[in-house]
Amino acid sequence: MALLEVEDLSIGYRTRLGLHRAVEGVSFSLEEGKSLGFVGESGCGKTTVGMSLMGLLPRNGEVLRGRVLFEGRDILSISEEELRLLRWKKISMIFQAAMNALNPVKKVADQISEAILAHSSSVSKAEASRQVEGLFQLVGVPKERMRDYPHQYSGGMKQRAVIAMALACKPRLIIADEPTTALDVIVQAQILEETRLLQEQLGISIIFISHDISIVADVCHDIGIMYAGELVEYGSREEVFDSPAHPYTRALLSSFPTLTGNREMLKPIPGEPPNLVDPPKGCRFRERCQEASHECSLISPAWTELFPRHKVRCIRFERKKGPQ
Amino acid sequence: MEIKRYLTRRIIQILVSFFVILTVLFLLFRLAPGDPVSRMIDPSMSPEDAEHLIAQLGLREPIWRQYLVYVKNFFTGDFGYSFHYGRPVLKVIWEKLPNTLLLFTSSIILSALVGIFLGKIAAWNKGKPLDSWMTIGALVTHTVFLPWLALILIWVFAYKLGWFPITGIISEEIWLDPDAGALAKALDVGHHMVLPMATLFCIHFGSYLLIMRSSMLETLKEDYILTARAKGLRESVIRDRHAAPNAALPVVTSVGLSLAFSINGGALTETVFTWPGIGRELVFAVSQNDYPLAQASFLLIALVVLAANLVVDILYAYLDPRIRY
Amino acid sequence: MKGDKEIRHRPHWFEQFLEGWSVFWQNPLGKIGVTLLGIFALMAFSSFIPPLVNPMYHPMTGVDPEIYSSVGPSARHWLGTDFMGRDIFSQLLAGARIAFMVGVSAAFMSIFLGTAFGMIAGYMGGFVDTLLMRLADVIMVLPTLLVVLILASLFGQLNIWTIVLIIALFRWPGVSRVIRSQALTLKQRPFIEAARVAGASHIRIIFRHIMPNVLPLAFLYMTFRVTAAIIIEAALAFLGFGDPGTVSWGMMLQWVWKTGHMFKALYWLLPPGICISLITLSFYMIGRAMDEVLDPRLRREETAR
Amino acid sequence: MGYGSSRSFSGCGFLRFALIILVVFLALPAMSNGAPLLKVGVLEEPKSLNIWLASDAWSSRVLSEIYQPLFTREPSKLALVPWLAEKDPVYDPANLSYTIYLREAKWSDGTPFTSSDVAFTARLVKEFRVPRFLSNWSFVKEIATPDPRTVIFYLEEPMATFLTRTLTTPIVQEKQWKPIVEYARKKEKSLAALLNQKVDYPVGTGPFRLKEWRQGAYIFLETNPNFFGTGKRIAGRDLGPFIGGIVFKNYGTSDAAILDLKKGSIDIFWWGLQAGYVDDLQKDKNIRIITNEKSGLYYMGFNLRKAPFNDKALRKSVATLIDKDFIVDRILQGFGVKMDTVVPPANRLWCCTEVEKYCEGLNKEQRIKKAFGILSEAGYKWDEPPVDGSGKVVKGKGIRLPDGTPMAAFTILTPPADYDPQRAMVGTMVQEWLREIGMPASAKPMAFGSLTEQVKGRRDFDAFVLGYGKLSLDPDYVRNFFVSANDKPQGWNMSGYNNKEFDRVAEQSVKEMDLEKRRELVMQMQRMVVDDLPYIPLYNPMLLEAVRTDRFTGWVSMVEGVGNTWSFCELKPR
Repeated sequence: MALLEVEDLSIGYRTRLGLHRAVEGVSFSLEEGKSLGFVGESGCGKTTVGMSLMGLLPRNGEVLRGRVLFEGRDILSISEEELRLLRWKKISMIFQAAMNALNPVKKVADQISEAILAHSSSVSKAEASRQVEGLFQLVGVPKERMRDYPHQYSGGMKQRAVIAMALACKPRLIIADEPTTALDVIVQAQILEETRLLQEQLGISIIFISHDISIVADVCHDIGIMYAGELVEYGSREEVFDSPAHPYTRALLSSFPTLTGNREMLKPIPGEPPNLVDPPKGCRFRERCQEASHECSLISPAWTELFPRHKVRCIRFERKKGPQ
Repeated sequence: MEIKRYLTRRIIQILVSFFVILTVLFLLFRLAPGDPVSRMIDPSMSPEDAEHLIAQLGLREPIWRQYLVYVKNFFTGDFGYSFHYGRPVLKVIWEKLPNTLLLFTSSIILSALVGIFLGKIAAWNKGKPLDSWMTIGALVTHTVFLPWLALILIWVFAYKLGWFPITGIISEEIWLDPDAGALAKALDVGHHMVLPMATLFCIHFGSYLLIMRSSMLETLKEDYILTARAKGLRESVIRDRHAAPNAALPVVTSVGLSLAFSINGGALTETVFTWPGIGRELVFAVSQNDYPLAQASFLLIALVVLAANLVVDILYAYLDPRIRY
Repeated sequence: MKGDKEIRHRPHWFEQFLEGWSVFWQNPLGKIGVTLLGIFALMAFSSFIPPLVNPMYHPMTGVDPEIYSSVGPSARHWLGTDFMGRDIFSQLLAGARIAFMVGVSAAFMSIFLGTAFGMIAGYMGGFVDTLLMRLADVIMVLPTLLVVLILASLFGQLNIWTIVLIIALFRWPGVSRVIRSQALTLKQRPFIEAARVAGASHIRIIFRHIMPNVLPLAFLYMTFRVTAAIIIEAALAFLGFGDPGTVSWGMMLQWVWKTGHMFKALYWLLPPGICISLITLSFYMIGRAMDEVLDPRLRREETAR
Repeated sequence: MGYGSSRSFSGCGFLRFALIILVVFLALPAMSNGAPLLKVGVLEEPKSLNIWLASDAWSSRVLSEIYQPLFTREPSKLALVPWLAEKDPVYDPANLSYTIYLREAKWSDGTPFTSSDVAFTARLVKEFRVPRFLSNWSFVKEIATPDPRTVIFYLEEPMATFLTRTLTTPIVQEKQWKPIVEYARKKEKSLAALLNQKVDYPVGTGPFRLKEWRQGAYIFLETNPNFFGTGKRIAGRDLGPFIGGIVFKNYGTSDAAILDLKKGSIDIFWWGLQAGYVDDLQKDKNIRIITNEKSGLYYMGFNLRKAPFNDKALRKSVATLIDKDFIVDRILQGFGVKMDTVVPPANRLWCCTEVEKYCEGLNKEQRIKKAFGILSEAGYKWDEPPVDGSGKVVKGKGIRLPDGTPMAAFTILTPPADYDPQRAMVGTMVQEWLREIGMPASAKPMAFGSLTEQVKGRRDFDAFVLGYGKLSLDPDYVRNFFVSANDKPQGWNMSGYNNKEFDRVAEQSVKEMDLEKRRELVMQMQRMVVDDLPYIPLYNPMLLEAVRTDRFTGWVSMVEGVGNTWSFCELKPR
């Protein structure tokens, strides 16, 4: 059985203007020790999905539909206290904008040992401190810096500290939300590499959230492309990266430089994502899609399985396959 | 090294500010109409005697010489003699200073603590009735007219219920009683302090609550709060250990900034409750035209505010590790 | 759809105002504040009526020919009379007028000074900036009430306009700091650069380009200054240093306190205090509600991350 | 105290705290040593116990129980009686000398009181020119002390005030003051050095001596075991003191003091009550309200040196327009008397009753008509006269002086409301009355110091309302206030009154040693003043005091109130 199974997850935010449907009918599953990447522009709902997996939706957020099965338990229906115990112990998180993820008035080591102490009452403070030391070693931060405050760290060190923190309770799943966005390219590459190695060493499952498809492609086994709250393409790294099917995926691929790729090819995607309070009927990408036809505005595209581990939601593929 | 340089700069700034206040005050006091001696003479005193007294008090020398003497005296700690007490001004103030500090600091600290605590609770329960009631309550206590509040407290707790004395700092019954111990005397002072302190407390805790509440709301939006929650920490731990310490920092600054405002309130409270402190002494000296006393109390108050601002800066640096000047 | 078009024809500032007003009015604080303020304004306007009804209702000089001491509320005197037989209700109405006068004019002056100094300091920078801001620092640490008190005693009894002026002179630094930082950021904006390149004079840039952008903020600060001015005037009058020719609420409190009526004449002790407290509360509430209109950060609380 | 009662307050820690303190209070042991203490509520604490500096009411109150004069006034007839002196002074007109025999008395430190103390006091005042005291001693040429119990004063000229004023000033101890005097003499500013000397424990001859002064709270005077009067009968009164001492407790506000008086925490509030308190206090059977007349003068003064008030007719019309009944009934709430001359009616010996009463018995319309008559006769004109053709009173407008120029706006200076609400209010009301006839008057309260500077120092003013609450019983001030020699900066003739005839009579009065003859001269002076009106006498407030009667009996009423040395010496615990 998969470690994590998400079925038909829909999430909305209540706002002044109405219900903002941030995530619509997202389903996926993740095996133990595997990694999955979600890619999309900001506001596409990928972070919301990540947050919902930990039960950390903002106050005005609400799960409208769907199930999230973690180790076979639906974490959407368990109590707040059970959820709290589950967090970090089983599922931890590497946050976007690591500089803000650390409390500025607490020492870094304390913030990590705090997580350890919160989840195992048997661990003494000294023991927790030793564990933190080990974690620092693991992520490559000099242990002399343990007693420092976050603002004394460089960006890369902070990111490493955040990773160390995510590993503190030896979780089974880590959700990494834009872990490297704010870092310069060199450090970014280092961190990604280290993350990948750690994941392999420790056998942890990772959900990787990024707006940069090349990063995800470097690290993940599977990739999901999200647009305007919906998953539009889903498949193994090789499939999605090497033979993208959805027009949006292709646009994404051409709008980002790869770490090694050349920059001349870059093309921004024209237009803006639709308003999700009142989402348009039919395909949500159609207004920005160069290949859109009249039909796209009438029918919401359904999943089309291109290969056993590659599916897409685009009417063009439905048409190709549909009438067979 | 950095902090040393910062401190030196701040202290120089404070000295300059202080010198400006010193000079302006001198000019105001000398240029104003009114005669310090006129209230010390009765109908039978001859004009020659009056003139003699004026000369004796040094009020007939050229103004620039008076100024030089004034500055020199100030830096040698000589504020002159109070016309009315006939004693060095510094001694008069020195006797009143502890009373003011006792009332003022204890009420500021208490109201800051309570304000921070309640502001935290209010922000945590944002949108619930508890929050609304706390916000409205804080607004009301913050804007209530202080002297009037003092009178109402007197009316209710001293007049109707008779629980507290309305005036002064001690009761002579206790202090004249040879059997009364230190505890009884301390309790007596505490008993007298309740109403004035309650007045100052009411005025201040509201603003601290409001500042803490909005600061806390800002803080709760920070990523590290999400981190803390994701870490599976208990809500109370998130609130008290992660959000509150960060949110309380602006309150510390506001205590410093609002000090001038608080001192106005302190003077009013001391006057209404006859608390023998500097604020009341200043009001009194001003109405008696006791120049040296009024001048020195005002300077002292200005100095205290300036120094307190410095203390707040240092405290802030101590509390917030990000700030290293 | 038709309506949409009409709205588009409205000038930009008006639309902005409408939007601001709707946010303001949604805020319960703003609603309560405006309502309270409306009541006080009504009181201030109707303060002219009682003396017309009967000279004995003149707040300062009118006395009831049959009453020689303070008596409680009656049909003839809705809130009773003071120790000389003057009507407390008409004094209360007159007090509302004084409070508005003092509050609004002192606030206006201090905002004017603060905005002017703030813009000049922020725009000019350098020596002017340092000088003005140091001056602001010095003034800021002085407790205004005590300063006015000292001036009141030195220069004899102050009349109400002198008090207003002194309050204004000592309350501008807070505003000027905020305006200055605003002006500093505006200075970097392209349109200011453009104006400067186009050869606009400093005065023109300050008044045409910077001022319109800092005015809303200045207006917000004005509401807080109004409360400060009202409180200082009332406290001054309470301590006996107010303008004796005017009937202000602080003065009424002083009378009830000094003439020994505070324990027996609750009908006289309560109204002025409640009025001072409520009028400051209403301005404060309006200020907070306006803060929300002007500071979109506070509005974002409820929208998605 | 049970759990139940504290639980009823639960949820409010503040109240619980209060309750705990109350409980502790009830458990405190009651006072238990000797005769009970008299507790006196005062408004402020003394500024200083240095008698040469202390000019405020509160210091005088405390010091008057410590330092004693040679002669004092007895309460019933206000006659001078020997106090530290043993018998009446012996006057020798030949060499202008007074011989005084001293009582056998001791200072509170046990050392004997001698004639050299008296001589020392007089010489100190003269040498240092001590303000307030100098005028009493300046005419004393020489002092001889033939023996420790005899003092002879040689005067430079006959002086009526020697008996009434000089001999009633307090005497200080040579032993205590000699070192201070020697120190001060060496200083450049010797007077300042003397005045600024802190006196922690004043040594006196009075019935009480200082035991403890806790700044900001109370002053405790204990009974002086060396008091010369104890057990004696002076002026027909048996003196104690029979109480253990006096505690002066300062309250700051009348409210607080009155509340404590009602609770029984003090036995007397030694300060005039506001009329507002009277009704409430009268309901308490243990509290007695005592009304006494004051030796005071509250008046409106004019600047006679310049227009418009250099005109007697205008001053008379103002006197006519002022409604003294309104002032006494409303502003003073009935607790005061109208004054028609500059000597208060309470001072029966010196008060002249046969003077013109300008506004007596007139209503508002009559007053305006009468004033209109006076002014019209003197040549004043109006654009719109206050009395129209049909004899109806209307609002006057555009008053013009006899020379045809419009009357310039003038101000009536008054003390501020915090200093004396009544005088400030009188100024406002006078302004209104004068405006009715068209005079451009405006009342302007100003800080007391600025006011006296303007009136006495720069002498640049139109009119003012001032008052004296504590005039001496000797009427020499009538001379001081109006004699033309005192019309100079800081001089006491603030109006600039200049009348040769008055000057002559006044100088005669001060040298006249025969009481009846002097009295006639003083009456003559008063009539002149009331006719010329440099001052319009307005009112003399009554002194209202409240005492508790449940702990002590024997309060002695006197012109300056019930709080006096006689009371404190005669009070007996119940």
